[in-house]
Amino acid sequence: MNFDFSDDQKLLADQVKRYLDDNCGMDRVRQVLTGSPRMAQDVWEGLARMGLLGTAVPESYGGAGAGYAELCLVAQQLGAHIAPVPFGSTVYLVAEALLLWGSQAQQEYWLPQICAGTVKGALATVESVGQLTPGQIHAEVVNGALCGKKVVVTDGGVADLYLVMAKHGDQLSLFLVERAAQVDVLNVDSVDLSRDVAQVNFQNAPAQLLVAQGWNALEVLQNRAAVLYAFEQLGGAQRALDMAVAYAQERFAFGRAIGSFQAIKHMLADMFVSLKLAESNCYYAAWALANNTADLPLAAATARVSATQAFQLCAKDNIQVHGGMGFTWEFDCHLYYRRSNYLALELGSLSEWEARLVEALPRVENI
Amino acid sequence: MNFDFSDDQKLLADQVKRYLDDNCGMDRVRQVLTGSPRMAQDVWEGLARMGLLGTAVPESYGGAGAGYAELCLVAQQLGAHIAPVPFGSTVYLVAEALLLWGSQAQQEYWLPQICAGTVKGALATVESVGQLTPGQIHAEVVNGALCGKKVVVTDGGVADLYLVMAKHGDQLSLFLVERAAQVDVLNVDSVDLSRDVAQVNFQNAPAQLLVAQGWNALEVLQNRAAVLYAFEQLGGAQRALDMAVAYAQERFAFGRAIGSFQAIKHMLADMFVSLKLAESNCYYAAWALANNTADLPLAAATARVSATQAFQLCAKDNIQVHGGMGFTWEFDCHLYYRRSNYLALELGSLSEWEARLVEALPRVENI
Amino acid sequence: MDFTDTPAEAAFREQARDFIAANAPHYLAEHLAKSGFGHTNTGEHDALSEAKKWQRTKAQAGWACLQWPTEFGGRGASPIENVIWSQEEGLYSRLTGTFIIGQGMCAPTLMAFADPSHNTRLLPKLASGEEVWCQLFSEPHGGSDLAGLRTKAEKDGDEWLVNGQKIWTSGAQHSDYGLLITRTDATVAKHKGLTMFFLDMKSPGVRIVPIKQANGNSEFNEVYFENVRIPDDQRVGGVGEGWRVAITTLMNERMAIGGSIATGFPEILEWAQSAQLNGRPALEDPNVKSKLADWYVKAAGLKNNASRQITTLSKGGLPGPENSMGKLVAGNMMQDIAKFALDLQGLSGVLVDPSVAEGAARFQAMLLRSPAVRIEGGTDQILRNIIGERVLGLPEDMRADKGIAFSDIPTSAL
Amino acid sequence: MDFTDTPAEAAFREQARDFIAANAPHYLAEHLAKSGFGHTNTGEHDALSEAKKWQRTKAQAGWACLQWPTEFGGRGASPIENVIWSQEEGLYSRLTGTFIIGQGMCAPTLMAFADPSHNTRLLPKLASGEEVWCQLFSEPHGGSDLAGLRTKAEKDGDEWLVNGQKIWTSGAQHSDYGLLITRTDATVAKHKGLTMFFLDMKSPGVRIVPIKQANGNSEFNEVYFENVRIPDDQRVGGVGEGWRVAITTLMNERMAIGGSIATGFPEILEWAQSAQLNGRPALEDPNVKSKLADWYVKAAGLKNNASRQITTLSKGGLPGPENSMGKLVAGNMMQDIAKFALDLQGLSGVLVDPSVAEGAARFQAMLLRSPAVRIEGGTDQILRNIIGERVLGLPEDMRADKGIAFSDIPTSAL
Repeated sequence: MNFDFSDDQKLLADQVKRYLDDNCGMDRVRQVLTGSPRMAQDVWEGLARMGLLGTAVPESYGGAGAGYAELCLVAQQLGAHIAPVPFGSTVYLVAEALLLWGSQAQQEYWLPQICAGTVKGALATVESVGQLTPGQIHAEVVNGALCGKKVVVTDGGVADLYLVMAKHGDQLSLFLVERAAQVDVLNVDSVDLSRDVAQVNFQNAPAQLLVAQGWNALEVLQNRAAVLYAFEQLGGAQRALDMAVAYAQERFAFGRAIGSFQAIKHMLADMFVSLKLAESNCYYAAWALANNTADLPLAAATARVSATQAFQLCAKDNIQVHGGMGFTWEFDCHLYYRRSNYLALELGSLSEWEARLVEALPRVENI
Repeated sequence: MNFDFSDDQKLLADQVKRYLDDNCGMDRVRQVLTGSPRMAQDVWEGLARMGLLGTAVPESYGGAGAGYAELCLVAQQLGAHIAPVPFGSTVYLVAEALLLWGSQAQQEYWLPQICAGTVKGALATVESVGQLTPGQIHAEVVNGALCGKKVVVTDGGVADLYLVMAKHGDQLSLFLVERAAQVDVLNVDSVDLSRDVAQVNFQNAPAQLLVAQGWNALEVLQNRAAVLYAFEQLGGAQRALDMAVAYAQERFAFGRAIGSFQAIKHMLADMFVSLKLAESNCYYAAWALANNTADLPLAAATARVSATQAFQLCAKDNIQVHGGMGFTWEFDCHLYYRRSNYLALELGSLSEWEARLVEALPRVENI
Repeated sequence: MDFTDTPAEAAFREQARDFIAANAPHYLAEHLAKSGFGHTNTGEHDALSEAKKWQRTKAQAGWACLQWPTEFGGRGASPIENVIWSQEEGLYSRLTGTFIIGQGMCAPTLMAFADPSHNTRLLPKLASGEEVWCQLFSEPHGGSDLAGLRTKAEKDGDEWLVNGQKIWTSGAQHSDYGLLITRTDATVAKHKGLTMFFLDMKSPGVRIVPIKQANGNSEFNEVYFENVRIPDDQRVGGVGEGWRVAITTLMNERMAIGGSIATGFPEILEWAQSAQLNGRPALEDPNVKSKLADWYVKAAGLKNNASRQITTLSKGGLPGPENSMGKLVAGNMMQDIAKFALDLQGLSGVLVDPSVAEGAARFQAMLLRSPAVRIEGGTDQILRNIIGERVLGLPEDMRADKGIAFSDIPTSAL
Repeated sequence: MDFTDTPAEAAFREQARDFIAANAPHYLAEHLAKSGFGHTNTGEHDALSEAKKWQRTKAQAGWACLQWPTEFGGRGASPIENVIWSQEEGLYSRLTGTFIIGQGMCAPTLMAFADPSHNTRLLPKLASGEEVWCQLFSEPHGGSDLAGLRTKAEKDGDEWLVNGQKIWTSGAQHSDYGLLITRTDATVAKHKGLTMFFLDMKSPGVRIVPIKQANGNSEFNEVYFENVRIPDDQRVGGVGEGWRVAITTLMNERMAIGGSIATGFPEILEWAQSAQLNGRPALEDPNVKSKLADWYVKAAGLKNNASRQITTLSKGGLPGPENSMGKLVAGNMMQDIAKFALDLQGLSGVLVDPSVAEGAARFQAMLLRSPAVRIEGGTDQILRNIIGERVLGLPEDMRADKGIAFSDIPTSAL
């Protein structure tokens, strides 16, 4: 038994951290807050050069052939830096889907391009307001052509390859759709301005079937991606807590550091507790993901729920600790607050994941 | 418009307070904590002598002929003193039911005895665990004889007259049942040791019909009683807060009064806020009750929900402020904690009242 | 206890209703109804000039600042009459935001402390909306420690020379006057060296810079003072009495925002009454029920508490520090409501563009604006201190800034 | 990262499992399974003698205090082996409550500070359960301010004369020895005048009085000292070093209770998996789901965090102050769980007699016992202070008791 990452894995995390510290600081993030598309192409290319886009992709497809524990640590650093790149969409979702269900031809065609950073991906499922349900999907593929409008596609404005949920005969399936003339993309603003979001309208776009049992496949994919996004949330939460602690130490009011007041100190303690619980749940989930254990659905939902709670709490109360300055555009607090609220909805909302968690709970005798 | 009690009403409250301070202090309450029945007969008789049992009963039936606003203030004082008397069961429930639905004969026979303190009442509805539903009731009256077992009857061990929910033909009705040989009473311990609780088994007990549409009647009765119990909760919450504030002022640790630490101070501030919101909601509900307004169901549920929240919070954190001493039998904190948890379930649980509140909410245009 | 009108109150209500029916800008009604949190919607019409117009209309007929004496442009009405007016004004009261600081906070301070000759000149124009006021209290180095302010005023003959910076000044850009607190003596204890003035916002040396907020909007400003001259007769209260004057302003601030503070409840109720969740009406979901009930009892508690305050006022009492609880409750509630609403919207909840987002993105606007509610005008932490110390009588925290000259108070760990 | 056993670990687990299968008191299993919070159920058997018997059985075969050196009666095992043992001991570990304070808190302190000759004599009997220890730290005037203790020890030749009172002493009535902290000098600063001893609980002048708790039980005692004599060689650490010694004990206390602390989660899950709500399985209710999920992630987080601590320990690290969070999370959670369970039981939830109440009144027992969890061994407030200051490195609060003699520290407002 060993409940920690290895020294090699920590070394990788440190390399990623140093790269992002140097190339994706808050100044770089702020450059993408307005305009479209909202991403840092240079950072993306840097990540590709470091081989990070293919962290968990086999070497035969141009990947690094490392594992999911490593990918979790990369995610944590991206989250800490709120890196404005389509990493999750491309790596956790599209590359993962290809690895899980792609034909050999599909894998050989797409994965090397993804690892090289020349193809970006996006998942397109949502068509209306509310929890995603099978009945919500009206997009349909007939004779290899997709018609339908997806109203919120994360990284939809920068994607070259869409992973689309659509009706196909009498079931829902997942399709691969290349960006083309039949794909109409309209960027929209979201709560997280460091993230590219688009409405994507498919009008007879050529679509390749990836997996027929699309709804079940989506759940499998979401369980895996939830762990990786949870590490992004963890990284963001830690950074928000660090910012708040630093400010509480240096800001004086009433002749004392504000962190010496219990009201502030105890708020920070509660943020720490929330983060630490999430972190430990994420560690377990990283192992479950890397080893594809039978309890991955529960481990993933647990990591997801607690990481969402932790990031939302830390980002929100980081503003509170900063007081008025925390509510200025100039301070970085809002960037984390915005990201925390985007990630909370990214793969389905907290209440959906709570329900998934409870469904995955074993009988009490086995806990 | 005038959102306060009148001076006369406040005078009455003050008289009740002084009587209870003198005759129903914590020493008196503690005398009833063990043994059975759990009530202070002397206090009961004192309340009768002061005419308080008939506060809202017309003078023609031996009451004081005052109103419900007055009765609310009496309830608040009883709650503050956690008086061990069957006041709510007798006055808010049985006397009210007689006033609402009793035949003239029933009213003339019972109400004077209730006002005089010679007849105590109890409501008997619950037969199993969980929310009370029509399907839960198996007790049945056939040919004027009641059979069935009620498993939690507040003040059931001291009652002379039971108000019983039972099947009657194809509907549920409320019946009056006198204590008699066919009524088997077994005292049981509850979380609130200052309160008499019993299981009551009716075996062919003579039952008089009070109201045929029993389920609807019970809801009406509960809405009215909820306001009165909310005032008891308010009184208890205020006393718990007062105890905590006094202790925080006088107890020193680390060379300072503990109330000077923000951790304690802010906990007390949150208790105050909860109490103040409840108090204002109760004031409105008192008026709605006294005037039988159309929005009484909403006003009652609002008072009930917020008073339950306030008493549970204040009683719980009163222990926390007292630290270890708050968890001793010797200190009075637990008496309020126990009462707060009993009252939270007395007329149905918080979640039931939350649901009732939401059902009573008007369309948003009318708020 | 009586939550209904007396005959005199009913008559007054009738009068108010008639005036509004005859004079209110009904063409704005549908826009005003769509106002979001922190935003008054007047459609294609200019918000400021519409606000001034409605205020002037009211003032001319004696329906502005009802409780003020008539010589100051008011009506000499009772607190209850004022409430009745507010109830009747309804939607149109959303136009009055521009005037709240001047009428609700500055004016009571002037009435209590300023020279009567100023008051007869200034207050009627404040009542009629002709002139707008702002409040220049907060500073970058102050924050919750309001009395830690550093803007300096030095006596120079019959004038004072002001240098320094204020922050979070709402409406500075369209204000005619400002109520300004300064430090006139840094060698005495923190609260003792302060002095209050009012100044013409067009004075030379006043520079106004809008602050871009975390939510992208700009409701507030920084205001810089460089050798700004203020005549001594614009002093409000004595030299060194500024803190006592400021307390009056702040008490009135809590009163002005106390009862009518936005909570987000009507919005989430409307949503719940119309939305579907898992294929059934959202209102049937036990989780939704539980949260709605909890939020409703808080919103109702604040409303009912405000009613009780009015009775206290009409009996000659003063607004107590317990009004601090309004914002404490509402700020947290609004943040929770916004988060819950987004949760129920799923991934679509991320959209903030009113033209494509559900409900014109009002919950998203709340999400991004509500963190400031827990900070502006006193943080949650400061409000709990006030309740703990001034309502419950608990001893104050140990103070590092007590009994020493302002200039000796530590300002950093170094 | 690997949450499964290595081959060596698997072999160790097999060994432990075999021992337990062959030697554990299986006749107690069904009773132990029904143990409630704060109560070990051994049916008709005497709990203390059964506990001692199982402990002796384990000690004889080298399965007691696994991480201790063999000369002290342990096995010299690794932290991970210790975890494996605990997992396998399962239900029967509920018998070991009596020994936790002695083995988990007193023993590490003795190993670090006491005379080796004492240790070789005392520790094996502690390991085997032959002798029981208690911890005499808390005092009525101390509370959260543990170092504010007043029990006085005065040197008298080769002995110390002890007078004073301790409180909240768990197990004093069946303890053979106690670890006692005293004040030996009131003229120096609070933390400097303390000295630690161990004493024979049968010494003349020791009087033990059980405390009746708010829930009606008596788990704790007051212990009075009247001219109790302790030989100087029973001093643990130097004169005036008592605070440093106590810190060691307290760190081990948090470690001992950290990972395995009761949360109430298994109980509420079991309830939810079997109960009906509004005519449908309770698990289908969105409100129940939301609460269960929230509680589960906390319980799982504590468990996973404890696992990480074990890895830290097995790499030679020390238990950090972040273990303070275990009780902070669990205490509040248990209180919430109890309240929610009662809510769902309706009026029947008030019953506390196990013979008539739902689920043998276990949630009612939690309701009445859980307030103490948020207090005992460090209040929520103290734990947040520890996390804030010792984990996050925030500056300490201003102190009224710093740099002055203990006897000069204010103890009341007068």
